[in-house]
Amino acid sequence: MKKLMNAPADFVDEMLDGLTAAYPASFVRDGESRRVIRRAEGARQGKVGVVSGGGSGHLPLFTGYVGKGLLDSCSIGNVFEGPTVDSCIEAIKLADGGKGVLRLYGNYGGDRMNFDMAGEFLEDEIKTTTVLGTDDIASAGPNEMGKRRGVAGIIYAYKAAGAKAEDGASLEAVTEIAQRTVDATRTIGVALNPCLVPGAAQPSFTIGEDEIEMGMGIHGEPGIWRDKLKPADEVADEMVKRLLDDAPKGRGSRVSVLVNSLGATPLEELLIVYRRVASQLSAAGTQIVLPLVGHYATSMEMAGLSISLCFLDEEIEALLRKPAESPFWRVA
Amino acid sequence: MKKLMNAPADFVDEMLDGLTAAYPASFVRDGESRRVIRRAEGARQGKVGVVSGGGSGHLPLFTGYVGKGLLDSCSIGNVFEGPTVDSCIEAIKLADGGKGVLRLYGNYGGDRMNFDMAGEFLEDEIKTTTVLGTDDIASAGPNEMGKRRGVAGIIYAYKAAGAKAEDGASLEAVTEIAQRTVDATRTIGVALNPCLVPGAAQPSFTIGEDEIEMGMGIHGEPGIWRDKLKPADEVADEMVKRLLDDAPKGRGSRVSVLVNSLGATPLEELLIVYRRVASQLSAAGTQIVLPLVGHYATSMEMAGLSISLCFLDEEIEALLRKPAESPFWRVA
Amino acid sequence: MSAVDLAALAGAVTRAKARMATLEQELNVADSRLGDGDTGVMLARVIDAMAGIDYAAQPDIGAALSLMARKTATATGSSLGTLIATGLLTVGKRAKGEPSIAYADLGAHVAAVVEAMAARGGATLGDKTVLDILDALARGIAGLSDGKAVASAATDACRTTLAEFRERPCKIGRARMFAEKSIGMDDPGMLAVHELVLAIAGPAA
Amino acid sequence: MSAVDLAALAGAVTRAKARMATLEQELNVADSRLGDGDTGVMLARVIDAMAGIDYAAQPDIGAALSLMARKTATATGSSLGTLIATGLLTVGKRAKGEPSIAYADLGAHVAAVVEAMAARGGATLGDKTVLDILDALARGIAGLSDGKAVASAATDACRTTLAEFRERPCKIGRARMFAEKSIGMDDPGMLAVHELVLAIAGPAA
Ligand SMILES: Nc1ncnc2c1ncn2[C@@H]1O[C@H](COP(=O)(O)OP(=O)(O)O)[C@@H](O)[C@H]1O
Ligand SMILES: Nc1ncnc2c1ncn2[C@@H]1O[C@H](COP(=O)(O)OP(=O)(O)O)[C@@H](O)[C@H]1O
Ligand SMILES: [Mg+2]
Ligand SMILES: [Mg+2]
Ligand SMILES: [Mg+2]
Ligand SMILES: [Mg+2]
Repeated sequence: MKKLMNAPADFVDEMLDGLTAAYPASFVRDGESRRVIRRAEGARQGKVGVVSGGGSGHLPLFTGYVGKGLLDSCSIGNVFEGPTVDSCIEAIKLADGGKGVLRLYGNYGGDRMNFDMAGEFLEDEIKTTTVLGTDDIASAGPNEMGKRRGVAGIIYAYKAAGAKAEDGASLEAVTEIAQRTVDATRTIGVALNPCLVPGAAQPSFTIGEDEIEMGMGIHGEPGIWRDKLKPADEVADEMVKRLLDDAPKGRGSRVSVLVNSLGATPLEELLIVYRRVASQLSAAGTQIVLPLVGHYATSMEMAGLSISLCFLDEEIEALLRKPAESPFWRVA
Repeated sequence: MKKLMNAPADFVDEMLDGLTAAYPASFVRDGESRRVIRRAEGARQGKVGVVSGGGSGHLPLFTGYVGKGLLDSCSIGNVFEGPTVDSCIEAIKLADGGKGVLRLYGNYGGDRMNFDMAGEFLEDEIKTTTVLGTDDIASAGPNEMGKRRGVAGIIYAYKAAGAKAEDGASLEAVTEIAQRTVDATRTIGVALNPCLVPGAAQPSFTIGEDEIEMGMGIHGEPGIWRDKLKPADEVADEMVKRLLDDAPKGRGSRVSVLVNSLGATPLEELLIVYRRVASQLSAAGTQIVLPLVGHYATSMEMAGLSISLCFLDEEIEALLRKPAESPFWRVA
Repeated sequence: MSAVDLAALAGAVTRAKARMATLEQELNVADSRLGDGDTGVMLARVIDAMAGIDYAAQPDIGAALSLMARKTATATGSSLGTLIATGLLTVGKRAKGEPSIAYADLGAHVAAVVEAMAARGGATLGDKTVLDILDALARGIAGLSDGKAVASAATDACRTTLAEFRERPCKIGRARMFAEKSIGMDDPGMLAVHELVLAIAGPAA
Repeated sequence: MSAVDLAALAGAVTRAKARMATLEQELNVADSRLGDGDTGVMLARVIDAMAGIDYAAQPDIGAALSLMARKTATATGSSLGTLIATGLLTVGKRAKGEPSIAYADLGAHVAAVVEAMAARGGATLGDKTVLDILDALARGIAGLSDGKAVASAATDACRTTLAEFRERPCKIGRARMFAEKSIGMDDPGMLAVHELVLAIAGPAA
């Protein structure tokens, strides 16, 4: 596993320097910790702030979704580690427009503890709420939804909450739609090859030259099964079935689909899988709107992909269609 | 090397089915060969057509740049093979709006022969011109510019020619700006790991676990040197130096930069390299406008990246800034 | 010696840092079986940051521990790192202004750490986390005031608890889905405490 | 037998297809040294397509060759494949309506193929491509009308030319930058012709 990088300890800071150099009109690096990215134009007074954060190594997640109609700011941890409490405090402050701030991030221990502490530090200053991304159906059973990890599907909650906040909604309303969108979203991933945390001696897992692992987490957390590589259609069918079997009660027939590369898996393969997902969903009487195919939430050079379904209600669909503007996700 | 695919022989067709399923508003698959992608809205009467084509395995290149302000249609070959003559004929016909068609594609033997033949077949029907992408400075010396291979930098010519055609310019003027943009563009790549052509028993090249190859082509054509992996800054410095040393005579001080993943190399590494490229260019008195960082021209799961510089004149810069609309490159 | 003073604290950090040379990889391997494989990388970085502190220059043991907490919190936002920061801050506050911590009080301090960590992380005893081994440690050394006795009670408590929990399923965090698969494996956080306590207390025991 | 008829053509394709079982990989390896490593994959596919033709059902040898050209052009747009299609179409047109091609005329047909390929691909003799080996072949068999003589002249010409050009640099295509590095290596297109001529003419020689 080779990386084009300099000193491993500089990986995250140099990546952030590159991000702001490439997109100066979108992103500003801020905070004493230097581990916050916020919108170039700053927080808008009178708007609810939407903040996320998490470990590095998942670009465009999380930082890349700072932008109009999406996030206001984002705290950034080391590769695959939660953001520090200082960076969380700074991200919340930088997102504050006087109407409160929603903390919207993936359900991981470190992230949760640090965002919680940040909220406690700021409780006299800024009203905050929390919604956790919990879309990974492979990480806990349906009876323990709240314990599921957050993966690629969180971007639907970014989009819905971001659009709602842009509309001038209250913190309660923004929080409610974020939670509703998380509740309506399901993701499952399949991994083909591991990635290497910069500086680590070995990849976080090993896998045979002809094996895949269903349900593996975005940091290489163990999945549901490991077996020989199968045809793409067979893999896609199983993933769709698992997602539909886990669908929220009383769901409608409209979904958005995200077929997301974990990093090394190329667009050709994503499209081959998307084609099958689309035909399976349509066979199941489900209508796809606003599909997304590409690199939306990665694990550096990990090979594999994830499929997310966001089961739409009228409001979520309308919010997903509203304008959003980041270099990595644009809705016109 | 593992791939999520079905039968290797179906790789390209299933990929194209996925492409049109995911982006029905942008792409239509057409032609008896079924190997043409054209704009959903069809050719515009009275507009010069801009056609490209090439082997599969480079998405978003070439097909993904069909769209308003870019290409009108694209013929698609098997993985890493030129498009067939039939698909080239069909692509040209489908781009024809009565004002002639520019054939704009990479300088590879098979592509050239087939586009040439297609032009000959159609010579009584449609006026065609040819501009070849020849931006890869590692593929031939400056004394043999015309023999260089075409790689990622061709997208600048797509953009300039596409915008010019959209403006209602003549075939001659569109051809001229395409050639001028090619002449102003330089690319060099570095490869870390190979890719596998679907169905092939082995990757097209092998490389040591700690080696990189400078100047390697997008199909694995041999490069300039192979050596131990070096720090990203050192690699970037050499690439920038080679590009600047090869810069067109009388160039201006404004450039657009494209830092492009060959496939598996993640955005984090692209940004680390971009950061260094930007600082080196600025130290060389060059101003970057309209930078691009991401997956623009890949070789499936090949690891590595390429850097392209497009040396701008006033007209090229103005054309790059005009609107363009494809799922993979949008300028508003 | 009947108390942990600044010099003893510095010595403990030095021994922990030396142990990390090989422990880093062992913890990564343990975490990659159950989690994301980074416990060692993170802990090595945290202990490096602690080793950078000039302990002799600190006004008191409480201040030193609070500074260690601060350094930890700046170095990482990982679960274990954040819990360590929480624990250090807890004892730092309890020992504020004191020149040292008497061995006899150590057990109570560790019990307070367990409580603070449980409140912060939401886990409970029995979940197979650092909490369980720290809880056993607190109980094992409670009230002991002799250095050798503390050291041997500490290592005994860690050894027994690690072995006991090895045969139990993980109940929190990333290994949750695989509760049964986790049987027979050490929790990386518990393993870290076990190894570091042995490295620090070993010479004294 | 003094001519190539439909049955002989079918037989030649069958022998070529059999040879591809192992030649495919050999050509890929040769091409990966100088180019993009796909000569074998492509050629195997093309010859497969040719093997799918019902030769006995074709009206004449010219029609059969033109159909082979068409199948090739539909199967690939690669350099070599396109040149093969060009060559087949050239002979197909020249032999239009004929039941067979006399051995005595074969050399002239191959010479016409070389000319057509050079015009299409822009390479010249001496560049170390298929052109050079086909040119030598055309000259070697020119005027010979005996089957055995044709076969042995063909294999001789191919052998000598491959060996001779091995020591020369590539002048076109993807190996251009590495002209000197290509010394000592076989051009994959030449190698393909060499091996297939041996496979087809071998039994006759
Ligand atoms: N909520 C929690 N409560 C108590 N201990 C925890 C908790 N979460 C994690 N741990 C401990 O931390 C260890 C994992 O640490 P580490 O690998 O650094 O964290 P991360 O999960 O952020 O990668 C586990 O083995 C466990 O002992
Ligand atoms: N312009 C040309 N003229 C003559 N022969 C050529 C030309 N281009 C390629 N060839 C032949 O084709 C071979 C390469 O074929 P192949 O690998 O199928 O093509 P590609 O370069 O499209 O991958 C070369 O070894 C050479 O003999
Ligand atoms: Mg972690
Ligand atoms: Mg090729
Ligand atoms: Mg971990
Ligand atoms: Mg080739």
